[in-house]
Amino acid sequence: MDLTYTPAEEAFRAEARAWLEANVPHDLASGDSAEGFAQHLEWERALHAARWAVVSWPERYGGRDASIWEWLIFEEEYYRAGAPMRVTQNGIFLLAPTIFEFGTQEQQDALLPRMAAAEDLWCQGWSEPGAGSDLAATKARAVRDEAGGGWRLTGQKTWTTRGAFCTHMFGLFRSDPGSERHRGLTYFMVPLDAPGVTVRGFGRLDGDEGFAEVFLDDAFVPDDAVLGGVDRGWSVAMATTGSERGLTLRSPGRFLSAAERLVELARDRGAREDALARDRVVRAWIDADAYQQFTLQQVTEIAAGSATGARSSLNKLFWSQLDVRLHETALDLLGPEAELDGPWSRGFLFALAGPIYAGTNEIQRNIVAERVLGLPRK
Amino acid sequence: MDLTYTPAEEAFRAEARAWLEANVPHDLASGDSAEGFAQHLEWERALHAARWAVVSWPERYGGRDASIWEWLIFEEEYYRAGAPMRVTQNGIFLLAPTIFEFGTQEQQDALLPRMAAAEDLWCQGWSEPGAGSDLAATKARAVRDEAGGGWRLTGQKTWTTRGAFCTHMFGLFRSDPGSERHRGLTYFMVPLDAPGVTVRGFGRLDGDEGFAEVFLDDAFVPDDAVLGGVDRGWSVAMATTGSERGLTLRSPGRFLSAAERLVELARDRGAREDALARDRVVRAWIDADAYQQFTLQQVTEIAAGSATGARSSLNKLFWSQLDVRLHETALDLLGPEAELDGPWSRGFLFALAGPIYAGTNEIQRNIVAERVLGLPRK
Amino acid sequence: MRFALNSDQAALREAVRDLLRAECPPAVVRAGWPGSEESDLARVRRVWDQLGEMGVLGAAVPEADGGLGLGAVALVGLLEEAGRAALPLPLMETAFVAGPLLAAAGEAALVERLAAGELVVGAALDGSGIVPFAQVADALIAGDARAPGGELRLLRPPAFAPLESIDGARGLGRVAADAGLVLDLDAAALAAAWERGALGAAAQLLGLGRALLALAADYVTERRQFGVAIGTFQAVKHQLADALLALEFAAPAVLRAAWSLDRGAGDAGRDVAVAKALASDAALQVAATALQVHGAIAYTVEYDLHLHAKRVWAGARAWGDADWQRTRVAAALGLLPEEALR
Amino acid sequence: MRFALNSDQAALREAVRDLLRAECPPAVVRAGWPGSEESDLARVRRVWDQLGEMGVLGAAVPEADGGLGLGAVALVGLLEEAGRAALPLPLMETAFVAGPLLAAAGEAALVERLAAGELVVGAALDGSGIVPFAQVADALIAGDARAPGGELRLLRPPAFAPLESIDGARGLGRVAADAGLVLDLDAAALAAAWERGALGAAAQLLGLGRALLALAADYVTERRQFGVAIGTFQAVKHQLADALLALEFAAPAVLRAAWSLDRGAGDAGRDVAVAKALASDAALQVAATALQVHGAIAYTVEYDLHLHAKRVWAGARAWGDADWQRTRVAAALGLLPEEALR
Repeated sequence: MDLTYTPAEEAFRAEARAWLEANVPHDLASGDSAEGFAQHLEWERALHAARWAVVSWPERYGGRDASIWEWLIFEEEYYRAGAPMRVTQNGIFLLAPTIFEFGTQEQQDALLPRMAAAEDLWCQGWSEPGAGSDLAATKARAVRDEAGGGWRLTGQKTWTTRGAFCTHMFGLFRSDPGSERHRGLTYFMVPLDAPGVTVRGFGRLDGDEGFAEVFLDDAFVPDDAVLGGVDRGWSVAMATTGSERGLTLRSPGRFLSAAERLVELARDRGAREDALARDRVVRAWIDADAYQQFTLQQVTEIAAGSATGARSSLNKLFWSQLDVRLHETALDLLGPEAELDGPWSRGFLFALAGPIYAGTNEIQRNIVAERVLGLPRK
Repeated sequence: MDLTYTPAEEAFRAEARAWLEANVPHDLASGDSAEGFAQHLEWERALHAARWAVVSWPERYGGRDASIWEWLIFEEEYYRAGAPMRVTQNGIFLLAPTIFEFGTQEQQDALLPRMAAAEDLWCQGWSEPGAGSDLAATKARAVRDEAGGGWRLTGQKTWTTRGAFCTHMFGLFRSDPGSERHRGLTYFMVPLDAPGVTVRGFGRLDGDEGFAEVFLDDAFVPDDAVLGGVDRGWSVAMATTGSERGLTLRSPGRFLSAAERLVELARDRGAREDALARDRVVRAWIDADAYQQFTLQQVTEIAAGSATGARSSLNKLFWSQLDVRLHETALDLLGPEAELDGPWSRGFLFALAGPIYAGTNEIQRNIVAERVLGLPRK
Repeated sequence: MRFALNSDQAALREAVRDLLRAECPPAVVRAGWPGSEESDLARVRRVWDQLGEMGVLGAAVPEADGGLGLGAVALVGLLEEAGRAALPLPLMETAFVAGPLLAAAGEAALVERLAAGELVVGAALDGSGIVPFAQVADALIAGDARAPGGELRLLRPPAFAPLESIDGARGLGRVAADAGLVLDLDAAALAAAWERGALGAAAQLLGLGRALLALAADYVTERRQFGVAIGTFQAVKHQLADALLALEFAAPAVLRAAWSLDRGAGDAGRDVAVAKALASDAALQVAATALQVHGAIAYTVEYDLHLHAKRVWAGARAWGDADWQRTRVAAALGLLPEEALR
Repeated sequence: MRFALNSDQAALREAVRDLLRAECPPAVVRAGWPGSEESDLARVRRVWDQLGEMGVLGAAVPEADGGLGLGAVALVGLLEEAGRAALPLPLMETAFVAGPLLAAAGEAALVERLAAGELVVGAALDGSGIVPFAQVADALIAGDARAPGGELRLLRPPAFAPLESIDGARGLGRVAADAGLVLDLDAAALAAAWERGALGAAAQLLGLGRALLALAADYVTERRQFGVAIGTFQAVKHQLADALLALEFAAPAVLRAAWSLDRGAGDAGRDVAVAKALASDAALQVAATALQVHGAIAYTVEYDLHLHAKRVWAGARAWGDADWQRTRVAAALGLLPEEALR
């Protein structure tokens, strides 16, 4: 047990903190609106230029070869500095780990540097109108185009966050027409400007055009758009969703900084005199702290070579519920001002999506019960 | 909308209150222990002698022909006076309404006066080792004895509250050997001193011998032990469980008086200075009050001829959860004294059974979802 | 003892329900968002006119002042219906708070116009100066009805700074503390106005909750995943059963509080507090559940759920949130010195 | 950064776990209820002797005073195992509180006997005078470690009035405020003893919770209703998943608090409060869930579940309940004046 960082890690923290303090932009428009997305892209490119965009990646792809501990430190500092959400997150935190695990050397060399530089902007293409929680019900299909040396994609994807602003999408397609459920699916990476692809943005609860539907009509992609092998998409996709549920998308830094802001709000709003509100503030702070400790333990296991597996569902349940409670508490403190458009009310609306995306919390509880506790499936 | 009682009802209340104040015994041992049961029987006989045992029954059976409103008033006064739990409750509140609905005139005349007088003491025989929540899995069987003019009962019943102290049991037996699930069951009323019947008491969480297993080995009962018709036991049983879940077993008076005692405890224990404990006390009091209002509305509907039906599951969910929270809050107030054997710790243990018996709360939620909200079963 | 509306009250409620079902579908709720693409305030105002023709707007005004003189018991049913429809106008504030208040203040001309449907009144009596529906109202009442020696002011024409809300239909405006003219009201009238607002808010929350629960129950019956309707999953069933439980036990408390108010019972304030606390918690729970069982579709503005959910998030915190109301109950139970309240 | 026990610590914990699994099955827990039919205190004491032989009893005593000088990080794992086994003796109070306390008070002879397994010590430092395990202990420490200027007293032989508890194994006794001899301790030693007790209680609650969850998971896998194992029902699955979630997020907080205590970190008190608050809530939740998914069988004394559940209900409220601990955290976050605490 040693909960201290090494001098080298502390130096890394100091460097990150100094750079962030000097460079973090404030008051950007929402990254899920057209105007804000452009502002966020500028920030992403500034991060990349200073090699802070993908710290844990190899240097040749734009990273710093940072250890997983350094990555955690960077995330802490990033949110502590009040830096903007990462509009590149679905690429760098979800697709990239999957490319590192399943991609060919050529795919890695071609895709990762452009992703790091925010030249290619990736969105997810998991859900379909009839396949939300039930990802294995995927109907969008891929038909082999021998002559063209690739595949023809047809179908509809939906709930694609920032799809209207991105350049590429990754997702599952049914490549074996006779297959059912988890079998016969292939994981494709699709340029959204390919002929036959149409993107329609639509509005989220917070008013931003943050969602998109993506229609594919016989859209051609070459063979190297396949990640991890034809008809083997399910296990590749599971690696991506594991990242989404687990650590990489939701490091503790984000919740620690939100909890600190909540404590500040409580001090400002006289919660010293309101024991009920104060108790909820403390609960939220404790939960953010507990998420940090859980993560440090988990990263110790990962660093020792253990796979997180189904336990990433515990992360997802915990952070999604924590995020909702934390923002609800802020709204309670704000009283009649709670309904004003502002960072806390927007944060609340954003948090509400947490128990739904990346596999609903109902699905996560099934996974925990069956695969961690070993309860019978049928 | 008129939430006042008539002068006649108020007079009834005054009479009940006066009698109870003069006669309620205190400091009885637990009614679920052998010693306490005898003390409680004395009380039941005193109630009967003064015609307070079964106020809503016809006078010829020992009651007062009281209206449902007067019954509610009596219950309020009963608990307000701190009177003992009713060891006769499974007879007078569960079996009796079923006898009134399904029994023959002969059965009513024979059984009800003895029940009212606490001469016959009834326990339930629903659960079996393999049939708890799943009552339709009943295996205990009834075989026709043509020669004897009755039936031979064989099987095992369990979780029979106060079974070791009672004289009679009611429950379901499979009378059609080829039947499955809800069909082919018959509702029998069984004297526990019949040859072939063995009763074994065993201990509950609170240390009392409050449970019993009842073993039946070819025990003979005559034809008039059948309530509501051969092979028609399921619908008869549903009437009894409706009473168990709904109003008759748990009138608001019990929770109102417990909530008032909780408020007193909170005042004594300085909850004025502890906003968190105070808030939980207030929540419990509010819930008891809400249960009272819900009941008044429900009784208005019943008085107007509406059947409560599946909505009795709402009662059961609400009072069982309220009872647990109310007692938990009392233990919080008691601090280090919470674990001492006393009325609050015993009440807590008793309350814990609420979400389990009379159909687990999981079953009740299924019923509410399917039969009140109309969600699909499959 | 009879815990139910009488037949006149039930018939009036039914009529309002029918009117709103026909005239205030989700498209009209969307039309009530000032400044949105779908905004059509004239269309919304036609619903108001019809409510005026039914006599609903002056319903709580005493007969001597030209109203119907109906009590809170009759009104809460109507307000629940307004909540169910997510009516994007301040029916509660106008009919249940402003009507009796202006009558008490001797503003006979205004009362007449209000009852005729010519005066949409926004009101915020919590001292925040943030008034819902300011952007669509013809007059505003603002001030602090809870503060000792508090006063209320009438702004006409309303002067306010518009505020962006997460719920566009709330049309918020901020008013200055010294704007408008002080209404001539005694402390009892102020207190009564606050109780009516809190109770009316509770009634609206019930209606909002019932609409959300009905939407959710329909959706999970239709939506299929894993080869079955998702309403067959126990996790979905139990969440919706718990949501119904919360609503069904809040509803009688609202009706009882209305009866207490009408009787001028000593416990009326406590009963209103119980009602608002239960209704706030129930509506928040139903909104969270409805959103969760819908999944992603509920998270879009194209789907109707948010029209009600956003109203719940605002309404649960308005007119005293559940914490505040429970503190009032604590005071009534002798668990708090009265002075500790404001 | 390394958030894990080292191999020595892990091995010691494993050894204690193996010992208790073999020597402290439910029958031995029942044997620890003084005065019950199954009571056999000599049998329980043999487990204590074996813990003494392993060096566990003097583990937290400084090496200079004849102990192993192990820190809290090593100890909390052992105490979690004692909780898992529901060991019906005050291992936490003796090894983690009394050992270091008596050493600090200069009671060398007692420390030696404690480490050798000859001195079972019950302790209650909350000022209530209600001491668990008084009925089986050889010495008691009682007093108020939280009050400013508080003091602790040693009772030997213990003098107490026995009290009936809902959990017979707790063997409660009430001691008089002026009984025994005052221990020679400074304020820092008192405070440290309280922190160790709170942390030790948290660790035991984790172990109790893990045992209850394991029992529940096994039961629902075996028990069949409606033709299937009840563990296939989503309502059962989700309750157990939530119970695990609570435990899994409390456990790292306990280990971190131990590390903070060992380092003498300024935040140690806050970290202990976080740990005890989370562990108390988690254990209560798991106990309620385990009872519920079992149904009626859990409600009998013949089944083993209550042996752990009753310990949880007592332990969650001992050494500062979750409310009290969160108030300490509030103070540390500047949300409360320090003076408001006791």
